[in-house]
Amino acid sequence: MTDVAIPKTTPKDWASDQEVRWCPGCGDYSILTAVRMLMPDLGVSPENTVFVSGIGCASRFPYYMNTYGVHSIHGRAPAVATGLAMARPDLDVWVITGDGDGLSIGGNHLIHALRRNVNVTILLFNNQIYGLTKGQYSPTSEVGKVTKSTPFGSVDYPFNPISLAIGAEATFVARTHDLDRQHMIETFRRAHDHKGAAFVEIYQNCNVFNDGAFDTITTKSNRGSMLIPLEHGQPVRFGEEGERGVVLGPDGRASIVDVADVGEDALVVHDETASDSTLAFALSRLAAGPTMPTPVGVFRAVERPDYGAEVTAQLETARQRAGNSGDLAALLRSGATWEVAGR
Amino acid sequence: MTDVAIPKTTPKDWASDQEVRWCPGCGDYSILTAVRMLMPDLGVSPENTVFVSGIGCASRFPYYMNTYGVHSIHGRAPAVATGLAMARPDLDVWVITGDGDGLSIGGNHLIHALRRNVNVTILLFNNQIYGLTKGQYSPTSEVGKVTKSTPFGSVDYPFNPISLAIGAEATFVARTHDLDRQHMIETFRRAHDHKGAAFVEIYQNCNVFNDGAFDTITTKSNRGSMLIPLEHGQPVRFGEEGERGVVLGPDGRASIVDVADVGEDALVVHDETASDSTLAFALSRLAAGPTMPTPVGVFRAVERPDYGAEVTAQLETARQRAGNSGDLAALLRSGATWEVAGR
Amino acid sequence: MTDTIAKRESDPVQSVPGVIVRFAGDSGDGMQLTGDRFTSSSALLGNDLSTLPDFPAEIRAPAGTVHGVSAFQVRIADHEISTPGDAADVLIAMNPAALKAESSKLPLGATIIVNTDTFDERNLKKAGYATDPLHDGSLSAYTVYEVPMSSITLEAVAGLGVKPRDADRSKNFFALGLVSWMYTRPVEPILEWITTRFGRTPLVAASNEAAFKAGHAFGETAELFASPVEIRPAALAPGLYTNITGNTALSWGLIAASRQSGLPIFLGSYPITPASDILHELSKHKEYGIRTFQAEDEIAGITSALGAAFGGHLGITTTSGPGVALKGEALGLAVSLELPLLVIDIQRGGPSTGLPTKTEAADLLQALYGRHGESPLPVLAAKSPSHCFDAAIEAVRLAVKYRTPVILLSDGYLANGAEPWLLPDVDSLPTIEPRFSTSPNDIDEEGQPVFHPYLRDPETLAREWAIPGTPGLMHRIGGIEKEDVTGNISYEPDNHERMVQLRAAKVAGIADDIPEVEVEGDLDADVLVLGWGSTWGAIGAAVDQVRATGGKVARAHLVHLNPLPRNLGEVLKGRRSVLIPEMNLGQLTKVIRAEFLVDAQCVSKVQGQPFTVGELVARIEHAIGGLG
Amino acid sequence: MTDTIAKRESDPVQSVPGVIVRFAGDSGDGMQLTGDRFTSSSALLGNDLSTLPDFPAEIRAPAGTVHGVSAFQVRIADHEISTPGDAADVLIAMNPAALKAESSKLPLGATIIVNTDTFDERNLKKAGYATDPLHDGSLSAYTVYEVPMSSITLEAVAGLGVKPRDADRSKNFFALGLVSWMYTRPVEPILEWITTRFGRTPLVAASNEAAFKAGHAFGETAELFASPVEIRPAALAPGLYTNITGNTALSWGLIAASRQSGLPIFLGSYPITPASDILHELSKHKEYGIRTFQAEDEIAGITSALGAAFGGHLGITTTSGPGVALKGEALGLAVSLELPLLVIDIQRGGPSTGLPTKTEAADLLQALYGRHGESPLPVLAAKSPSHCFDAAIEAVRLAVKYRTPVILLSDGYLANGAEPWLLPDVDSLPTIEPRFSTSPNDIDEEGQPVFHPYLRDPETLAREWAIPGTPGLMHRIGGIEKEDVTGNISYEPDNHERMVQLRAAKVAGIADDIPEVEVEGDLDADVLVLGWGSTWGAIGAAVDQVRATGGKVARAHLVHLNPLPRNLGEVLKGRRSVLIPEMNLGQLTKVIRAEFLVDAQCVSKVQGQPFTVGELVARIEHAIGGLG
Ligand SMILES: Cc1ncc(C[n+]2csc(CCOP(=O)(O)OP(=O)(O)O)c2C)c(N)n1
Ligand SMILES: Cc1ncc(C[n+]2csc(CCOP(=O)(O)OP(=O)(O)O)c2C)c(N)n1
Ligand code: SF4
Ligand code: SF4
Ligand SMILES: [Mg+2]
Ligand SMILES: [Mg+2]
Repeated sequence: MTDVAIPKTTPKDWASDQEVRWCPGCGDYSILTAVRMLMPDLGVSPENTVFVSGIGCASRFPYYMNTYGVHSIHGRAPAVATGLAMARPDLDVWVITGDGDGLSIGGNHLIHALRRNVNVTILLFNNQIYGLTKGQYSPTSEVGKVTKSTPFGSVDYPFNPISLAIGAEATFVARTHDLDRQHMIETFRRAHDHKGAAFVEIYQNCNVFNDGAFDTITTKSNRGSMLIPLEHGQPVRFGEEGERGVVLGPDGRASIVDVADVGEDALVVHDETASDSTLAFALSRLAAGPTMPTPVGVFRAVERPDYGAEVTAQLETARQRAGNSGDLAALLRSGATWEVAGR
Repeated sequence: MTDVAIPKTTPKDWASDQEVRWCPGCGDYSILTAVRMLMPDLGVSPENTVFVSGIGCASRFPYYMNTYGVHSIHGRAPAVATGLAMARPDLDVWVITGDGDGLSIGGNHLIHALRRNVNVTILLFNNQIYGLTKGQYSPTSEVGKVTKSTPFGSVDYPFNPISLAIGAEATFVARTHDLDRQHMIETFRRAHDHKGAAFVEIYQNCNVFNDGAFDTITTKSNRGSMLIPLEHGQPVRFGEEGERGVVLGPDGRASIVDVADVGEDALVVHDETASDSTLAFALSRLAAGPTMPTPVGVFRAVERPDYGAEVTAQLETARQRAGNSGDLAALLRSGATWEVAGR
Repeated sequence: MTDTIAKRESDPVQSVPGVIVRFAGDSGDGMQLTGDRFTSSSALLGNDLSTLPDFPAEIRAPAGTVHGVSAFQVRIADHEISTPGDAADVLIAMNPAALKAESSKLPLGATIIVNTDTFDERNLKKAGYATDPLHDGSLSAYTVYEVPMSSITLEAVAGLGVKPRDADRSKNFFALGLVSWMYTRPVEPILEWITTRFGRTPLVAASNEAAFKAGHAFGETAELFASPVEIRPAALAPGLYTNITGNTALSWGLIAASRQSGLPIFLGSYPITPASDILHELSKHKEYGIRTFQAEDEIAGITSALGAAFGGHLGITTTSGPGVALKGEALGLAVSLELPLLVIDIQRGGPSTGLPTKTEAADLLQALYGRHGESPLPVLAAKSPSHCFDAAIEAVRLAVKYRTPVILLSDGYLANGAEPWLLPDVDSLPTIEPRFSTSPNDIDEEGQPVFHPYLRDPETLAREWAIPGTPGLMHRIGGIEKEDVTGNISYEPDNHERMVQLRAAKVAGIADDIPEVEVEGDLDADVLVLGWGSTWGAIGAAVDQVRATGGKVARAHLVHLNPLPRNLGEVLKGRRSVLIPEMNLGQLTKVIRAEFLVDAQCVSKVQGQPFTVGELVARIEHAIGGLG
Repeated sequence: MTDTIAKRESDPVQSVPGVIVRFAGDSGDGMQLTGDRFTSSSALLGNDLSTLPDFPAEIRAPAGTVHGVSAFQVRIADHEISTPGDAADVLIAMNPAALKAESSKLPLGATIIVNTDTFDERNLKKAGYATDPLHDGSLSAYTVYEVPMSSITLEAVAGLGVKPRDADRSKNFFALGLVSWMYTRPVEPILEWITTRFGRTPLVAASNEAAFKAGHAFGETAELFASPVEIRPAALAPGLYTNITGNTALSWGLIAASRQSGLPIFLGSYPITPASDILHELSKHKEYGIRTFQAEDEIAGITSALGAAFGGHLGITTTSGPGVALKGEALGLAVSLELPLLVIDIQRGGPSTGLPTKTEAADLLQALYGRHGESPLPVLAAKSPSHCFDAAIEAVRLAVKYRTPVILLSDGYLANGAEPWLLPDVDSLPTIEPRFSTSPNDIDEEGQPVFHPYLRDPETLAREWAIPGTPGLMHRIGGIEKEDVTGNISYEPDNHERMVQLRAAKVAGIADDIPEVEVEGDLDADVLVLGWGSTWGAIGAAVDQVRATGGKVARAHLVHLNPLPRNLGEVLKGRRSVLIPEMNLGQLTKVIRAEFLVDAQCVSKVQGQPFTVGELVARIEHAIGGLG
């Protein structure tokens, strides 16, 4: 980012001229809207913004943004983005991925981007299904799920993307969902502003192949009792009246209690900046799936040097040490040389 | 495994006729010895045992065992073993991998094998270096490490293999090291006996490219003060006299204290069977690298259905439901059919 | 369900030899399902048939757009046919976009049935029409029937309690009813199918049934249409038939090969269009002892299958081009391990993500050469939907007998296309012998019995295959070069060369174990058309057509692409012209030219669409005229 | 350090035209280092030279075993040479295993120097000797010098305070000292080098120095050897020289290409033998603005490089065959994105893990065809260690100018082999213009200026390249088929065919931008030897030798393998025999046969070892005699 004043934009300025091709009713639309609405607020310009995606319904996202964009191949977006972000620390790089793209075929690139803390903002559209290939189960689908490839129910125990990201040394981890635009916008803003790799899991409804997967917790009427908003520095509590809360047991386990039973002081106070990632991890274990009270918001946001910046700094140091910015002729002469005289 | 009595074997019966080709002094030798010594005790036979590996110094291991073995390709051993263990639940399948093989190129297969809980015993030889390719840093090398590929020091933040495995829903997670044969044997035994995926990180010295990486904690003289033995049901304490211990803070964080200061009752009691994986995770965060007091032993050992068994059970159910074990002629007629009469 | 077709009791109707119908509408309009039903009821009538589904990569592309049009073409005939036809006789266009996308492909004089309810300004504009084609005279060369399908459907389902938006979803059944009436298709099987398929949502079932009946009744009463016509059963070889797509036939072929070999199937696969349906089909049939594993990626798909093969299972992986590109390294390992393994590539448009739902046949060179080092393996290609069954069995036979990975090529056109299939007698299928090793096969230096995994059958050069669990035969294999016979690691120069040559000779030797290629048509013609894969139907029809009009032409079709049949050089020799139609830029052509130094020329089409017969006829006649 | 060679002041010694020395010992014996030093000091003397390191895949294979032997062959000459020589004149065998592994390759009459201290029963047995070859007469055809290297070394370092085990480690310096004396190599540069290299461990430095001096002194005093001989400087073209391996030259070529194009290097790479040294070399030179990224795997290596290329950097990935097999899918994406990208494949023995440390050239067909769909790209191959520099620049030039991924092939022999290199004038290197787009390049339907990323240069067919950060040129690209010009998603049949053909035409058109292939030797000879890659040196020497004895033969060598030089067909036409030596089973041969319908024959060697001149001479003479 530069110091030059960025011209003011509106959400429309961030929309490309391409027709959006998702199924009518798909949760992807509302995520797109949230991102387009957020962009003018970020103080960045379309030409310095790049969306990189893999393959899947979610991964069509870049086509719909009036920015630079790469719709790459299945699972590889974090790696493509890593190269771009390292080469061009001046850019804002976003990764758009799905639960199949990012956690199945692309799981390795994802966890490595997180541990390295590459300066990218990763939005994982988790619809717990393979949309684009017409409905197979994914690494986040629940055990027993009947899909085209599991007619007798899946026997695969799913990943918890938040736990996985924390286990992979992520510095920023958050969760939001497609039915709450404002929450999405705030979460994406935080993710964007984080230096280093920011990972956001978005519960997203695929109304064709996995309709209603998150209804138990995300619909307006259920949210109050089923979503646990994480707020830094605040005791973790939820419920229509804030009547429930989260405590940590002597073994570190987080569990849900009635505040009336334990008193507010017994509740765990959320600290997204804790240097130790155990608290974030404990909170990620509260819900095994989107049918139980589920934390949303920022689990973890800590500072660690950003990869691209570190790499670039090494270049600078080397330039200063060498006192030249690469004299080719000197390089060629850097080994032992000898002269053959003319005859 | 069958009920037929397994003939008694000795370690020698488990050694193949191939000459071991590691560098003199390599930590791999002692691991090999530990495994060979353990095998006769396990009540298994060589013909029902398979070692599967990827590529790297560590991955040469299968050649030295008088069992079935596959020395596959770089990073893919967990996937090869998954297929084998699913197809042949009667076999004992071991995976041998390195920190590069298992966590760099093979990271995705590893975490998926763990979440699925495939019945394999995974030994990850962590020497924090790429041995076979002559000394580049690995995903477990510490920040700042100078290697052939990082002449100015690595800027990659490393994985903590234990945290990663726990974040990936592993049911059995343990750590041991190459200087303590008995500890290795006991840890491997536990891992082997676990139904499902068992993950063991072994600190292993590469005396050619990363000599002494673990000396601070693993040598005989340092062990007492630097290794934190985890024992199920016991308060976590260590030190020559057991004078130090581990407590969990109100935010779940594990930290080291003088027992004299807090009293034994304040120490956290290790529970490897806790259904919630937070405790295991908290313990895994104690040491960021093998230069600080480091827990060894079994972090986590919980029961969850084993993947191959589940898959096989679905086959059985389907057979019973179908009332046949696959009548091909019936299958061909299962759609709409019509007869064309002879003319 | 087995039906013997009884002559229908109805008024004698006029009979036509065949018709090509194309249903087109939004991706959400259910055109694939409609076409499929029409196909099935025609199958039950004993027609020969061939289908061509054609849809976009989006699940439900935006309604009303040209790029979102989904089409299904089916040809039914009272005689043997081998293609879905070059162009439709009848187009059902559910909206302006469908008309726009499809009408230019129609021959003059074709019939068009449009759903007029969708021809409003918004839809016309979305489809890119400046004026309404129904009124601007631009369709004057066609017979156009304007039917308000949506509104009649709405009326028909009124009273069932269906919401209007849901009711509109039944309009494809209206269309199906109408076309069923036009071609006197039986009503009952479709009604039965509706009941079964939508059993869990009775309202939907009722609504679809009502719409279907309304469409049928509309045909009969509207007096808009000429009398219905009949297409008599085709004089196919006697026996029991089913209508089958390539992917189903392939899946069943694998199940048959498993039965014939006694090796349980292990399928390691990662979903990808257009191969996913094989994973779906096989995962349904667990009672056949089939393990299906949806792997985390294509590499885990193939390596898990290889692990299972080491364990004595029939290791299979299914994918499309991008997946094969990822499997290259593991394929090399399989070549080195010399284990049976089947890789199935359902080709689609490339390069890269390309055209995921469109057909192409441009993975041949990748199949032959897409690995590092010298890593030869057999490559086969299926030639028709039902032939996928036989091709699967043959591929497994070679893999098992020669201990080698085999690549079997199919494509999107075969995968989704359907045709009637005369069910084979399962008892006459070939037996496949795994011949596992059960005891030591050699003597070591000290005279002790030992097992050497790389000892070979002198005839086939296949190595020994001992599986875990076999006492005394423990051994280790890997991707590093192995010593001949023992399989131990060896970096010895001469041994490496020997092993490279042994692996090559083993695969080359398979030529002795496969049928010679047959020449059909005018055996000694100057012009020979050499084909492979799914071009089989179109080439056959084109050759027939050329010969019917007096042209002299021969044709031969390859199923085995590596090694090539022994007699192929002989077959090509002395032709003035060898034409190779390929849905690529000339991949087999390269192989043939290199192998036989014959000036073969590629007839190339790379449009994501199969060849039409007309295109091939033109090129063949050109060649006969000495011009190509 | 620049040294102008002054005539050494010493007794006049006998001069010989050249010698081939081979150092052989355990992998832990430091043979590579010893050979390297001998080479360097010969380079400083102005000799022409060529090296052949030859070592096992294990880091330190068990001492005393034949498979653990590590060898380094160097040929030094007072005239121009192009190969390390077919067989050694002098073998230094540090132990029985080394003698066992190497002696059979020696020509009769060769000199063998053995370290007798290692010839004990245990070592003899380990090496597989039943009797001691030094005493059983089996070496009677050679001149054998028995030198107790270990014990003299021990004595020499006694008093320095080195532990006996560590002292023994210096014995390779003893050998180096001895051989340096035999061939009158200068002493000082080696001593200086020891000081620098082992500066941090003074004891080791002192011990090595003592051993080296002891070896030198032993030669002078032992009266065992004939007088030392001299090899005069070669009459090379005048200028400044350095001794360079292929991998270093390649790395420097990339740095040069970065300078010439103004594009900073981004290297995304995963370590693999024998390519890792390029990663190592480039990561040392950050002052040139080079970013090196050790990726988690090969796929991340190439895709990160592609991401950097999208960002306007020079995206490069380096690997060997197994890595290329993994990069196929991403290469297809690069073909589709039409972005510059360089993939460097340092080939090694395959298939699969194969022979990681041995050379081979069997990845050509993979480079040409190892992707799904029609995905053409330029392929080049370097021909000598120093030529890797030029080849890298040329590969980058094509990649940038034509917006295309390029594969550059080298191999283990070139990678690790060294030769003197006349340093080029950096100011005369070609300029490479990235020509980024900076403003709209087209007009949309409404007459507004727009940027169309797939608008092409009519001459090169290269597309526009606008990089992020450029205002107003925002655009999206991906692997789905794109509409011509706009780059928007398109499934349209004709557009797909057009794009397939445009991509093919763009690559094919590069033929107009590369030099014609040169024919050397007897231009009109019946027999032509066509080469590619690292066979260049051996073919040249063989052709010279055949011609020197009166045989008529022509040769041509390809650097550009796709597209092929325009005149190649002409060059091949009318030859009675076209021979293509390849370290594979005939991969270029296939391409040439298919392209030109010429009956070219492969001279194949797949042993993990380069061709010897003798092998090629025999085959050429055979062909000249009308027999091949
Ligand atoms: C290499 C490769 N393998 C497989 C596919 C097929 N494929 C496309 S998208 C997809 C999964 C999509 O699931 P997800 O990432 O969850 O995205 P969604 O469609 O649900 O948004 C698969 C398997 C492919 N395009 N490329
Ligand atoms: C596909 C592929 N990429 C790279 C390599 C080269 N390679 C072999 S082993 C290895 C890493 C070894 O490190 P690790 O797994 O830690 O094993 P170690 O040698 O340290 O035991 C690499 C990069 C390879 N053989 N195959
Ligand atoms: S298939 Fe599902 S995820 Fe994909 S566009 Fe349709 S509704 Fe959205
Ligand atoms: S390089 Fe290191 S890990 Fe490999 S064998 Fe040698 S000491 Fe062991
Ligand atoms: Mg999804
Ligand atoms: Mg390692």
